[in-house]
Amino acid sequence: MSELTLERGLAAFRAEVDGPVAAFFSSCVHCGICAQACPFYVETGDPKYTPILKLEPLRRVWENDFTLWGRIKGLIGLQQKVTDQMLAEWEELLYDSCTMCGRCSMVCPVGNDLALMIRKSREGMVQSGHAPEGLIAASVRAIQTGSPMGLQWKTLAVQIKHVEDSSGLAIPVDKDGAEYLVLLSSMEVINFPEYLEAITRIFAHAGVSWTLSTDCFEATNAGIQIGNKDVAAELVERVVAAAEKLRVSKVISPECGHAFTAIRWEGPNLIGRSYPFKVFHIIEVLDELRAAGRIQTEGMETDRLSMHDPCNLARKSGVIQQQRNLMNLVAENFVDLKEHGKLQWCCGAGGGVSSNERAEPLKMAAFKHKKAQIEEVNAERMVTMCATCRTQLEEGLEEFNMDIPVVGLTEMIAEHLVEKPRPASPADAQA
Amino acid sequence: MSSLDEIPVVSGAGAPASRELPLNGALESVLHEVRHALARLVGTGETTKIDLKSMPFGPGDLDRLIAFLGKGEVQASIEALGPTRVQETATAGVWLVDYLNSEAQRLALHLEIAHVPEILRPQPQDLDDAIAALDARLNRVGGDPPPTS
Amino acid sequence: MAARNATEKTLGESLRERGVSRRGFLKFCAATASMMALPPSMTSTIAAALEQARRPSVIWLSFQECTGCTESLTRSHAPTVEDLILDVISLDYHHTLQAAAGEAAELARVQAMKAHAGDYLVVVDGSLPGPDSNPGYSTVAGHSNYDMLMETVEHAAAVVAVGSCAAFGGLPHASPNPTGAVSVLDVVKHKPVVNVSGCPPIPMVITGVLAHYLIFGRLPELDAYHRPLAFFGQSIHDRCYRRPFYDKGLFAKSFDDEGARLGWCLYQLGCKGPSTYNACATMRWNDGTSWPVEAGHPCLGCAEPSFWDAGGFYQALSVPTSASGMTVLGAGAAGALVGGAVAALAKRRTKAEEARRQPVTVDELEQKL
Amino acid sequence: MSGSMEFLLWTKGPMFNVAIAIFAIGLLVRIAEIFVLGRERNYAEPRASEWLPGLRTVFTRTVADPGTFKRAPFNVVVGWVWHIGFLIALLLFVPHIKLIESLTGLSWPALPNPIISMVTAVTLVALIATLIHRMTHPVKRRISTIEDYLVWTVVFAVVLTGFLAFNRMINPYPLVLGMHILSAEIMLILLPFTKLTHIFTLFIARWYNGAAFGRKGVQS
Repeated sequence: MSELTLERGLAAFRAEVDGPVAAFFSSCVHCGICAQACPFYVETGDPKYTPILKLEPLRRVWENDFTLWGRIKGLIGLQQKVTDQMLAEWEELLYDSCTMCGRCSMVCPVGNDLALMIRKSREGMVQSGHAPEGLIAASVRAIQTGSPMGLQWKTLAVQIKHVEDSSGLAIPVDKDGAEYLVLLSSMEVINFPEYLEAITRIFAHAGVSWTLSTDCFEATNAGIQIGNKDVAAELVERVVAAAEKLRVSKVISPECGHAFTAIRWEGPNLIGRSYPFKVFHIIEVLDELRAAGRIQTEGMETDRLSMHDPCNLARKSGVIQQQRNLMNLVAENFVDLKEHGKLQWCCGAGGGVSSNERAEPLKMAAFKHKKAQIEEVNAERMVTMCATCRTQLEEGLEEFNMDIPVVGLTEMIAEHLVEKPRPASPADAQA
Repeated sequence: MSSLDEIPVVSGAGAPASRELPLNGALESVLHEVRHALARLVGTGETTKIDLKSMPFGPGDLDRLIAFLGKGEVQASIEALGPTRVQETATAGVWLVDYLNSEAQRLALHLEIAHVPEILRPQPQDLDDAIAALDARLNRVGGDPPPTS
Repeated sequence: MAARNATEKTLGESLRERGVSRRGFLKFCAATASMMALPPSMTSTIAAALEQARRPSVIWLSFQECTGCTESLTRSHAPTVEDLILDVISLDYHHTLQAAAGEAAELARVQAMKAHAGDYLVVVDGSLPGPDSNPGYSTVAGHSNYDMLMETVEHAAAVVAVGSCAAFGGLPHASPNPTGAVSVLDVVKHKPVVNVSGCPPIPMVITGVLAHYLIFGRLPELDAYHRPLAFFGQSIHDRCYRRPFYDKGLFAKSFDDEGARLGWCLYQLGCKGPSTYNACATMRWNDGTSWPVEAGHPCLGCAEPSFWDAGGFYQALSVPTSASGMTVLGAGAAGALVGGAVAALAKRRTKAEEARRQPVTVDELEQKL
Repeated sequence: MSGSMEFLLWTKGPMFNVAIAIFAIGLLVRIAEIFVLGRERNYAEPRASEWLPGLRTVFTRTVADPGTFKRAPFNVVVGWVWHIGFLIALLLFVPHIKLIESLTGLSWPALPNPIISMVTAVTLVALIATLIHRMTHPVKRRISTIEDYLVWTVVFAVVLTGFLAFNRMINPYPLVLGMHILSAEIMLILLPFTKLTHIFTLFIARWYNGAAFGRKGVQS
């Protein structure tokens, strides 16, 4: 029976070395500024969480195998080898203390994209058998059941029924030729069912043609988080197959950060071809509808609101202005965190950290930076657009006994929709 | 040679010397040295000689220095191993002593800060010789030499 | 001591014999101090020493040279203080200047060596073919330069190497040095050697060294290159009257530009003054008339070793002596090839590995749970 | 005979050729390594082109964002000071310009020498500060390798000998000038094999960074 070995790991590390990686490692001067961008270092003060240090295994593979200098060193026995023991030690650094938020990539003076290299390093970690149990379990469940949390369609079907009952609107399922295929995340389905109702009402309000797919409703991608192309590609293939089957022209990724980068940026490369459809985050879609005048709202939130940009959405996908446009539509006392947008701070839970039970203390430590940011602007409520971030904010604020509720932006928009006379429906009749 | 002399030599740094011209670093340091030497002369009677040939002067610097120092009341000339010209400068106690060979080429050029330049004073041995020579001449003329003590 | 002959008389005596008065002697001492770059306050010390100094015997050997050094010393067209010094030394052998010729000349050398064994000075101008090279490149009276030098210095008190050829090998030593030329110091190890470098050396420096020996009975203090510190202690640059322009960053960029007319620093025109140690800036040439930098020409660095091979005379001091842009281009191209090959090799290996890549399976993952 | 002048001529002649050849070979090795590896084709639909954002990042990354500046002011300011000082002394000092001109034919105006001397003094102080920072700051101490200290020593030696040579603080001058040229040559030789490579590769790294973010619609 085949197993994950150091040799497979090293081969995977090697496969990830490309021009940018070579340029990045050639340029690092050990200035240590990346540490100042990392919530794990900033909040623990432990220098081992310095981002560039987390990349030491990949750096060694690059130097040993891809540079003339490394080869010369090899001839005289000066190479620093990557060992199984080293990788075991680095597991904590590459998984527990990194959310791949990419903030270090934004501040590195020589321009090193460290987050990209963490993502690449994880390929080698998985192949050498050094991934955290929590992420392995999530990946196995995702492949086997279609959802990292083991959620089945039948659970979602119950949810759909609830929403249809409470909103009086029909939720289209497997509607061939719809404009949008809507994806969900298991976490939303379980923790934030309001989301499904909110988009149902907004799309009905704006007259959007959309559908869910019984073949694939899950947008999240455990393969991206654990860092394995095989798992990730399999999960992307399922989305692409569902979208192609229903012949939709657009796919909407839900309020989940990594799901969006997975399907939007990594997906085409994982399956090795372009999509016959476009991919949007729900916030992009909502802002387009707003800009087109297809969303009519009434009333404003009056409390002091602030917003948390999910890393995957803002810094790593360029969706920054859209959520602010939407906030201004419904909130009159909105104040941004001091550092936001492309330079926002991670909540501490992304990149698989939240699926990695062992990392719980570090996750909470990293959150302290977000907490400080929130306190700095005296927010009364936080708005965000990622289920993982939202869960982390809620848990973290509770941990520190702060009475600051967290809401999803899509729901908030839905609450301010102007009521329109709707076509008669079974739900109406019941009301 | 006369044809060479007819070629006009233009030197930017060596513009016409005059008191009003700003002094450069080399000249200024010489003048400060002179100032301190004068103070020493007044205080302790110590005399000082400054060798102007060993100064890293630029073109025209020497002329400018001499012009700056000006001319005093005393001029003297010594004929020994060629001429030596002594000129008191406008600053009392500061003498310009120009040692020339028989072809009027300069052997050395000193600024001497002293009451009287050394070369003007008779040498002690010459004074001894002078007494002896005078005695000899008086003897030849006749009569006893006067008592020496 | 043998009977008093010419060299046994003190200098004071011989000067007075020539009718020099005490004031004249004082003047002579002042001039000597100036020439030796000593402060004027040393005049009385010099006077006292000169009163007692004896005329030394000097043997002057000329090897691979151009006679420029001798010209420098003797071509002043009027008697100067240097002449006075030369007059009081006993120049017993100098084949350019002496009246004797042929065997008589060589005999004079041998006699002087015998008569003043242990006391005479040897002055050398010109380099000589080294002991390992063909002696035929330069001979005097059938003797190789090397043999003659070694024989003559055997009983000498000291050796004065005059000019850059004798001091450092000079022009004959310049690449590719066909005669295997060496300097005096290269072969004379057991006698004190003073180098008076320069091409030619400043005449006053030559006589200054002789005067020093005459006055103090010993050789002057020397630098690492055996040059008298009194004359070679400071660089041209440090004593240059154009130095303020260097400090301000004002440079002549060509020989006829505004900077050249205003007398700005000649660094960019190749002046080697910063690395050249000599007394030109203060002693000047042609009886103190001027010196190269004052005349508007950069210092060639003629008083330094290997000055012929130290790069172009008109190239700035910082310019490497031989590298060119083509070296860089060639090396760069070679590097690109090597680096490209290594990376391409690694890449190909990786691609091959990827082709054999085992996908991660659920089973494999589950083993780790 | 082996003295300071021979030493100077050796550094200006044969040693310079060796250094410049190793430098050119080594550097091109490094750059070839990067470009031969290249990048995989990217199938994801871009939001923007890569070239312009890449070029922008090449320049903008020179300045730290305000937050980073606030969190690591010493790192940023001292790093800036010595880099700028080094570049001014390297590129705007007359003898250096003449050297570059002799190799490439390119030349440009220089700064007055006293300014260069002052800038060099400031650079030396800043370099000492970076060393102290490296040895005392927990992060820098943790990530520093022997190479970091070696490179610091070489860079410091270049600037220090340059300062001593310019101010003629060691005699004889050919000795100190030779030491300066030799340390610069050691730096050239080490450059392709150490982090000094960043002098050239940082532009490639920044471009890749800016391009990767830029195609996703973020100006990094």
